[in-house]
Amino acid sequence: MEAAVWVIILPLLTAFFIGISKVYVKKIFVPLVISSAIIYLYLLILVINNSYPPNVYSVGAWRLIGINLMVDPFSGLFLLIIALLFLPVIIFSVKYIKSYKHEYFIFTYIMTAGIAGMVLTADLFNLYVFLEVSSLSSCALVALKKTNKGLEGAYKYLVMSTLGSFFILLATILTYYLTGTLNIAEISLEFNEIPFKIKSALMAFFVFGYVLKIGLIPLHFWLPDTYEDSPIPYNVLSSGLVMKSAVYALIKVLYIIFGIDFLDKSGLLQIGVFWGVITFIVAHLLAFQQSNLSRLLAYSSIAQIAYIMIGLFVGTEGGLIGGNFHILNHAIMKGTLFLVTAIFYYSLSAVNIEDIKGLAYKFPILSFTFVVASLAIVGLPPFNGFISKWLIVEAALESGFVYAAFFILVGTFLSLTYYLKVIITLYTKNDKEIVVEEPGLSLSLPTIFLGSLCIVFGVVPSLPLRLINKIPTFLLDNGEYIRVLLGG
Amino acid sequence: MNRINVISKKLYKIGLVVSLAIFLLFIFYDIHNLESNSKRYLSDHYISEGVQETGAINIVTSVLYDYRAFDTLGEATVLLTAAAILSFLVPITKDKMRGTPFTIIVSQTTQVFIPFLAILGMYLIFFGHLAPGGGFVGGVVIALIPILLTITYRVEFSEYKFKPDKKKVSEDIGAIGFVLIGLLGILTGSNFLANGQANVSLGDAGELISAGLIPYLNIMIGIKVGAGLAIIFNSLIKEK
Amino acid sequence: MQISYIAVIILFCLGIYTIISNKNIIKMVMGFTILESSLILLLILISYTPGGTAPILDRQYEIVVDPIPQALALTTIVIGGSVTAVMLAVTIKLYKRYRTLNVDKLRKLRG
Amino acid sequence: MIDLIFNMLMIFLLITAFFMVFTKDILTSVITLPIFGAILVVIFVILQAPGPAIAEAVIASGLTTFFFVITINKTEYEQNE
Repeated sequence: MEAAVWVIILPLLTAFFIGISKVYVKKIFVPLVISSAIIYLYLLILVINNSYPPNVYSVGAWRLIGINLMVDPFSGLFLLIIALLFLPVIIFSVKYIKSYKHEYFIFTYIMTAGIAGMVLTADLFNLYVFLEVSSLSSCALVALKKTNKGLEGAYKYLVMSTLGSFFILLATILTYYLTGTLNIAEISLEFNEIPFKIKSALMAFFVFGYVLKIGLIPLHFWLPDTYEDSPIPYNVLSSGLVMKSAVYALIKVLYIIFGIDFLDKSGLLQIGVFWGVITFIVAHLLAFQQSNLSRLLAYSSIAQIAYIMIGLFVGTEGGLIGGNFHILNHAIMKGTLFLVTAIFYYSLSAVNIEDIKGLAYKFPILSFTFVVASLAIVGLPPFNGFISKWLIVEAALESGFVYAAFFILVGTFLSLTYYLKVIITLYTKNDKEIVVEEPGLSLSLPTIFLGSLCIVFGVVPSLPLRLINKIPTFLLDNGEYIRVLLGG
Repeated sequence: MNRINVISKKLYKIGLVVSLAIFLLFIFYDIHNLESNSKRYLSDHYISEGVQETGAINIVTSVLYDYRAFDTLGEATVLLTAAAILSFLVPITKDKMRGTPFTIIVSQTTQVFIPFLAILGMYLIFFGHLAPGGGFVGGVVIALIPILLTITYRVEFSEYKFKPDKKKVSEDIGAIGFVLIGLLGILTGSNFLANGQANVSLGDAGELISAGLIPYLNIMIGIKVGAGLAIIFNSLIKEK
Repeated sequence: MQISYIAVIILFCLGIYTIISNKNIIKMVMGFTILESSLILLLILISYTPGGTAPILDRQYEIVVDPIPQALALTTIVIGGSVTAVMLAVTIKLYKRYRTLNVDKLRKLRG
Repeated sequence: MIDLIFNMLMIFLLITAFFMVFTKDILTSVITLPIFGAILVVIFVILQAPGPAIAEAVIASGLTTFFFVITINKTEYEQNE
C-alpha cells in the first residue's frame, strides 16, 4: 500500500525543505509547515482506514530479503495518535515558538518521521535506526531554549537514551548472530529452536534497553528534567508519542519475537505488572511534592505509562485492549494539560503552581478544559480516562493480579489529590491585578479540540474501540502476524 | 566516614560491572558453541545473487544502498539532525581556536594537500560500488578540506571560502536528492528506493557506470555528509 | 579466536564502568566511544568466516565473508560518531554555563 | 602466524583501553583514543572487512578524536590560565 512509505518520507522531505527555506525562500515557511501538516493528516487517515487487513509494503521491492513496512491495527492506533496530536501541536507552535522557529519545526518533523518509522517497520535493525533518529531529535528539542536546566536535561536524556540504545543494539546483534536474519517474522520462527537460557538473556537486554527509554521507577530520574525547561508543545509530543513509541517497540518485540507463551513461562508478565505497580505508586507520591507544573505533569506521565505497562503485561485480550485504549486516552489528556500549561506560560510565563492562582476568572474556557482533562486523567466516570482504566482493572482482576487492581484504585485517589491541589489554586480568588497577554485563537482552538476529544471518547468509546478491538488478534498469537508478513 | 562511603560506592559499581561481565561471558559461551547450524541463508543469497541483482561489485555497498537502503536514509537523517543541533547551539560571536600560531610550513603543506584530498574523496564516492568506501567515507574525506582550512587559516577564511548557508543548503539538497532518487523507484512503477528490482539499466558489473542508481545515491550521500560534517566542525570551533 | 569475544565483553563492561563511575564528563563520553567500538568489533567478529575473502566480488570466490554485519557496522559507526559529536557540543555548553566538568557538582547545582 | 598477530593485537587493544580509562590526565587519555582506533582498523583489515575499516579510520578514530581535542581546548585551557 503506497501511502505507508509516504507516512515516513513526507515529514523528512518537509524537514529538508524547511532547512532550505531558512536560507533562500524565507516567506514560504509558514504555509509550507501548515500545508504539509494537513497533507500528513490526510495521509495518516488513509493509512489508518485500510490498516485492518494488515498489508505489507516492502521497501525497494525486495520481498523478504529487504526491509518491510507493515501496517497492522497496533501501528494503526499509533498513527491515529500521531494524526490526533500532530496538527494541533503544529498549529499551536506556529504562534507559540518565537526563538529558533526553523530549528523547532525541523526537529519536530524529523522526530515524527522517526516515530512513524519505528511504528511501521518490521525489521529489527531498522527499528534501532529509527529509535536513534527519534531520540536524537527529541533530545535536540529539549535543548532548544538553551537555558541551564534545559541543556542539563538534554545531556541527561542523551546519555540515558544512548545507553539504552546500545543495549538494544547488543541484543539486535546477538539476534542476528543466532538467527541469520533481521526480519521480525523470520526471527520469531527461528527463535523456537533456541534454548531457554539464551532466549531469556536476550529478552533481558531488550527489556533493559527499552525500560531505560520508557523511564520506569529505578531508571526514571532523567525524565522530569527533560520536561522542565523544554518548549511545552514538545512536551505534548514527547509524553504522547516518544515515550509511547518505546512502549510500542517493547511490546512488538516481546509479543511477536518471543511470543506470549514464552513471556508467561519466563515470568516476565508477573515482573512487568509488579514493576508497573511500584512505578505508579512512587510516581504519584513524587508528583505530589512538585511545585513546577511541568515536573508535576512529567511524574504523572510516568504513572500513566505504568498503568499502560500493567495493561499490556497482563497478557490477556482484555488487558491489551485496555492498555492500548489508555495509550490513546493518555496521549489526548496529557496533550490537553500541556497545551493549557503552555498557554498559561505564553500569557504570563507562569511556571509554578502558585503563579496560576486565580487564572480561572481570566480564562474561563481554558480552565474548564484543564479541569476536564485532569478529571479525565484521574479516571472519573464520564470521561475517557475512566473507561480505559476500568478495562485495565477488569483485565487485571480477570487474570488474577488482584493486588494490581487494588493499587490502581489507590493510585486513582493519590492522583486525585495532587490534581485537586492544582485546580484549587486555579480557582482561588486572586486580588492582585495580573497583566495578561491574550492568547489568540490559534492557541486556544487546538486545546479546546483536544479537550473536547476527552469528552467525546468518554461518552462514545466505540469510536476508537472499533480499531482497538482488532489489535489483540495480531499481537496475542504471533502466528497471525507472521503469516501475513511472510505470506503477504 | 566519608572515605568508607566512597569506597563502598566504588565497590558497588565495580561489582555491578563484573557481574554483568560474567553474565555476558556465560551467554557468549552458550551462543558460541550453540551455533551448530549457522543459518546464513540471507547473506548467502546476497553473496550469490548480489552482483546480478544490484550490479554492484562491493556487496556491502549493495546491501547499504539497495537491499537495506531505508537504513541509510534513517542514518543520513541522524547525521542531518546532529549537524542541525550543532549549528543552532552556536552563539553568534565567533571564537577562534586557541593554540599556537602555525608557521608558513603548515599553511604551505595544506595548500599542497587539498587537491589530493579532493581526488581521494571523489574516488571514494564515485567508486563506492566497485571498491570499499562509499558515500559516507568519501563525504568525510571531502569534509576534511574545509576543516583543514579552518585549522590553518582561522574560521573566518574557511567561512569565506565555504559560506555556512551554502553548506546548509547543499546538505539539504543532498538529503532531498537521496529521497527523490528513492521516489524514482515509485515513478517507474516499483516500490520506494527500488534499484535492482525496478527495470533500471544495471550495466555490466565492474564498469564505472554500472549498478543502476547506486552511484547517484552515493554522490547524494557524499554531498550531504561532506557539508554536514563541515557544519559540525565549524560550529564546534565557533562555540565560545 | 576465543580471545576476541572475551575482549568484546571486557570492552563492553569497561565502557559501562567508565560511564557510571566517572566524575569528568569528557571521560564519560569516552566511555560511550569504547562501548560503541566494542559493539562494532562484535559485529565484525560475527561477520568473519575462517578462510573467507572480503565481500568485493570482482570474481567468484568460494568462501566469502558475511556482508550484512559489515553494512550494520558502517551504519553504527556513523550513528555513534554523530551522537558523540552532539554530546561533546552539549558538554562545551554546560562547561560555559556551570564552569565545571564535574558530574556530581552538576546534579547539586540544579537544586 | 596471522592468529598470533591477531591475538597480540587484541591484547594490545585491551591494554590501550584500560590505559585510556584509568589515566588521571584527560589529555593523555584523548591522545590514546586514535591509537585505540588505529588498532581497531588493523583488526578489521585482518578480519576481511575493508568497508568498516575505512569508516572506522576516518570517522571513529579520525573525526571523533578531533572533536575531543576541540572540547578539551575549549574547557581545559581556561582552567590552566
